[in-house]
Amino acid sequence: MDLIQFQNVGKDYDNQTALRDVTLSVGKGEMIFITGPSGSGKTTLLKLVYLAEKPDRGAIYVGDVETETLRESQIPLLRRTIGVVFQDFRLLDNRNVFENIAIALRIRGIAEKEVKTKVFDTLKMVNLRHKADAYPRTLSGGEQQRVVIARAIVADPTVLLADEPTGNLDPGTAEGVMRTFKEINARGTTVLIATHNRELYRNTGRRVFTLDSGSLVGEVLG
Amino acid sequence: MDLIQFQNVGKDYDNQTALRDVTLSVGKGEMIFITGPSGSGKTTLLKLVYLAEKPDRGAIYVGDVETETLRESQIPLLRRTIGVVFQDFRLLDNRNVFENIAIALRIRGIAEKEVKTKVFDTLKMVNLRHKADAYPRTLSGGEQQRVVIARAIVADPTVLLADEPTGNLDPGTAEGVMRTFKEINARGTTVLIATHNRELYRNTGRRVFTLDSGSLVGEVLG
Amino acid sequence: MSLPYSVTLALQSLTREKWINLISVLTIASALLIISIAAFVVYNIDAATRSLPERFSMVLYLDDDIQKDRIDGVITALRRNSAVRSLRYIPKEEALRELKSVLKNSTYVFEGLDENPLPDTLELKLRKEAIGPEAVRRLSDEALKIKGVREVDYGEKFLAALHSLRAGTKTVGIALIVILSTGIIFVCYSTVKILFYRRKEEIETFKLLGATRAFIRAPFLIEGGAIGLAGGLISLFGIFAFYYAILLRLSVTMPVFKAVLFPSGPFLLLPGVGIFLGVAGAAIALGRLRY
Amino acid sequence: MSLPYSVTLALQSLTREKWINLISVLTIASALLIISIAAFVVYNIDAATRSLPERFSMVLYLDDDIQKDRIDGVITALRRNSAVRSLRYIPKEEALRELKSVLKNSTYVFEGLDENPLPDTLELKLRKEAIGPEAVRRLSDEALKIKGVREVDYGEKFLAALHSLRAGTKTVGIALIVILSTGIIFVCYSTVKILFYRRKEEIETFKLLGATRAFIRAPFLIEGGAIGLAGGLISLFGIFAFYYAILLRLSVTMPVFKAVLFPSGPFLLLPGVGIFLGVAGAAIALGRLRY
Ligand SMILES: Nc1ncnc2c1ncn2[C@@H]1O[C@H](COP(=O)(O)OP(=O)(O)OP(=O)(O)O)[C@@H](O)[C@H]1O
Ligand SMILES: Nc1ncnc2c1ncn2[C@@H]1O[C@H](COP(=O)(O)OP(=O)(O)OP(=O)(O)O)[C@@H](O)[C@H]1O
Ligand SMILES: [Mg+2]
Ligand SMILES: [Mg+2]
Repeated sequence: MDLIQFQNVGKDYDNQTALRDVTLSVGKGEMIFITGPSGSGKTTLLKLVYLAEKPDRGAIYVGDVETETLRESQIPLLRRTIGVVFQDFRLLDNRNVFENIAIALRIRGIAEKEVKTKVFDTLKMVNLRHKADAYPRTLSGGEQQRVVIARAIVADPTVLLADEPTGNLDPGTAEGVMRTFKEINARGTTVLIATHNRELYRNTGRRVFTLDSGSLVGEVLG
Repeated sequence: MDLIQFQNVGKDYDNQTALRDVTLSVGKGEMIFITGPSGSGKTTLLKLVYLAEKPDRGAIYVGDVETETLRESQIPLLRRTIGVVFQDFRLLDNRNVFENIAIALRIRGIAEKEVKTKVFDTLKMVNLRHKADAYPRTLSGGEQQRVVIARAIVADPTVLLADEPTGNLDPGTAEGVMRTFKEINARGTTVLIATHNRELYRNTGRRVFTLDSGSLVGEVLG
Repeated sequence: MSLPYSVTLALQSLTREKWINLISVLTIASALLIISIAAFVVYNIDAATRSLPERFSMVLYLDDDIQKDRIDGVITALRRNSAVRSLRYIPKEEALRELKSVLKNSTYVFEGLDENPLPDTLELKLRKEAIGPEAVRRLSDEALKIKGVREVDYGEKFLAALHSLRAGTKTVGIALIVILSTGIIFVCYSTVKILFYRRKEEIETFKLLGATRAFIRAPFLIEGGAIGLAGGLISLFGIFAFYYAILLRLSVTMPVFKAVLFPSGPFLLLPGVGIFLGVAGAAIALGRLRY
Repeated sequence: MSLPYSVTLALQSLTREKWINLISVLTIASALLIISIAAFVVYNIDAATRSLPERFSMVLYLDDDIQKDRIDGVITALRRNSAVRSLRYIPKEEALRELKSVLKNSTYVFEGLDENPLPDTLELKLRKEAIGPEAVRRLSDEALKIKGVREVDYGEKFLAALHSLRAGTKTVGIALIVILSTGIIFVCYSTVKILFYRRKEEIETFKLLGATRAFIRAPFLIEGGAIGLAGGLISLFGIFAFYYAILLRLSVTMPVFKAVLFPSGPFLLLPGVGIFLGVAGAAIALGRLRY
């Protein structure tokens, strides 16, 4: 069964068409990559999945629901099944690393004790256990990016959307992150990764979609 | 003659040593790369050059002056000779792309007419002429990064510091940016690039410094 | 949404942004203090002028040759009138004594007199409700119709002036309080608005992470309430300080201030008003959260 | 730094952040309006009570059998006293006429009189500076020492009460204005501070790009001045509206308000005060720019 389906989806911004007639579907438990030049619509595509934007044309299904038919009060519930690595990080400057990650669990109403263990476990996975008390502004670019990754995966989401998750990471660290994603995927999470980094999908055997100026121009196996 | 010199430079943050005993020098007109894992001190090293941070140990020379001896009122003058591609972009959200780039010229007191031509020429170099009126928030990650690059080079700086300048760029666009940097370098600008992207320095024949945990652990030719 | 956690969030935010929260607290405190003092001043001007008409009296001169039982008749007739609060009969002998005491520096005026030239008089005090230029004139007309009453005397002009002064003070006072309150509520609102404006990003991120409206709102409302409460308490302290430190001290050297009334009851509501302002301000500033 | 460009920057910022600038403008406007109205009210209370002592007069009763030249002597002696502003001689015939008109409802008091029992009197008006309980008593004592003056009469108690009322009103009025101003300046300051707090990032970026202090400061100061000017103009409009729309309209039905003084001069300074507040607020909010 397909978890995410795009049917002839189009999306316009004020004076710009960001997506044109995109049809694709991602199966439950699959891991796919989206690539394409700067400004081709990768981020927009992911935003449509977590409902940060609405499509202008076509239909999008996440799970069984058509996102357009969703009532406002149900949007938070849908979003709680999704973990997002935002391209622009969206870290809360006034909270330390621990709190930035914990917030994802607290929003889901998880008990305080569990919060602690989960957050520290995830911090260990991204090698940032020693930065738990640091504030985002005092972190290096790559450290910030790993905090965002930790926040996205800490709540064991059904879907993981990672937007350029290794843009600020050295090849070694990037490899570690990809290993983590694969583990998560192996445990059943559907993973969508938007990236320009060919190393990430080279020899993975996963489907790689290529966007160009908003159109889906190719689907190959990495 | 060396334009930038680090002599046994050390830098501590509150509870973290970011640089340890770094000694290096970059000649006038040279182009060098700084690499190393996430959190190894690349950004800190660049910050010391444009005086966003002060060294705790050792001495730094930019041009003929020791940065520590500079009076506060001279700092702006030094900074105007430097163009910086900030890792965290530092775009002004309430100004459009044109203004974000023009500000670098206006700070230097350049006449309005010249501002226009220079900004548009630079926008063309990074392929963003059509986004002149857009606001940073409405740009894709790679587009934002190119605006930052344009702002750094628009005023023909003596020194160009680029911190992870291609983290959000696809390989093709990244190659274009590197070509631009090389052209600028060929015209006499000293260029320092901090990056984890091996493609950037592979086969360039330029010096590549490697940092690890704040120490300079290697100097090779790319 | 766990309630305790929203309290934690509110507390975190309160302690994290000390400076900006202090500004809000002090803004609300000064706002409430200013309104309180304005209300206090208007209340006192009103109270001070309210007691003036109580001293107002109407004097009825009776016929020269009036009989004892006729006098009783007049008194009974007047007592029946609902506007009359109290009534004093002043025989002419007493009236003369009073006049002499009033003109005490000129008692020689009366030196040549061998007979009392004054008439018997009745002094009426009126009910507060009845003291208006119209009502008083009506009463005067009625009194003149009673047999035995020769003349009625009351300070028409004084009464009219006093009346319009009181009405005017009240009008201007209320206008002032309304202007003050509008200005101040606006300032409160804008402070809170700016406070939340800064957190637009944070709210947006919360939403994208899957937070419900209640989860986002609760800490803000708690925070607003806490800020309002603190502001209210400070203004309460301020108004008491104003009374005890300034007015009471003044009244030692300037006895006029002994007459100042300090209705502490309403002021005790200030913390409550503060909480209301804070919570309402936060709710309005947050606005309708859209997904 | 090119001045025109800093103006451009200021204008951009003013138009770009309309909402938040509007808040600042209106905050400063309400602040100035509140202070103006408070000052206006205190000024009027002061003015209204100031004229009371001017009506105050002291009455000197002269000896019964006094001679014309003796009277002139008394007058000359009094004129020499610096506290005396004006002086009126009232022959006993006129005094009787006056007394009769005062007691107009009781003229029969005088029916039996065949000789005028009143003495000649002198009525003194005093200089404003001299009207204090102490000064008046001193003058009274001096007057009594002059040959031909039998008695001096003045409202001792009234004068003392009036004096302490005036002093008290002034003290409370000034205390109120000080409290108001402190509160309001604080609110202004915090509004501006929050306004710039939001731009910390922008200032930081400007610095990193090589901007001088003057380049960064100029637009902020211009912007602060423009906001302050707008606030001052609105408050000026507001105070005139308050006077013409409320007070003048009230005075049609309530003549007391005809007596209200509206000193438009000082209020015309409001725009200037606004500019000062705005620029000073911006300068303080920016603080010392460190590199
Ligand atoms: N302002 C600061 N306060 C405290 N620690 C800081 C601060 N800035 C940087 N650090 C720490 O100093 C170390 C070096 O940071 P730096 O930003 O120089 O790394 P980097 O090499 O640029 O890493 P990246 O490739 O991830 O950008 C990191 O561990 C970081 O957490
Ligand atoms: N909010 C917006 N308003 C207007 N235009 C937008 C907005 N967001 C994105 N765009 C435009 O839509 C196009 C696609 O943007 P998108 O962010 O999806 O690109 P992308 O593939 O993620 O690029 P990158 O690799 O640079 O991140 C871009 O040209 C961008 O300028
Ligand atoms: Mg993108
Ligand atoms: Mg870095």
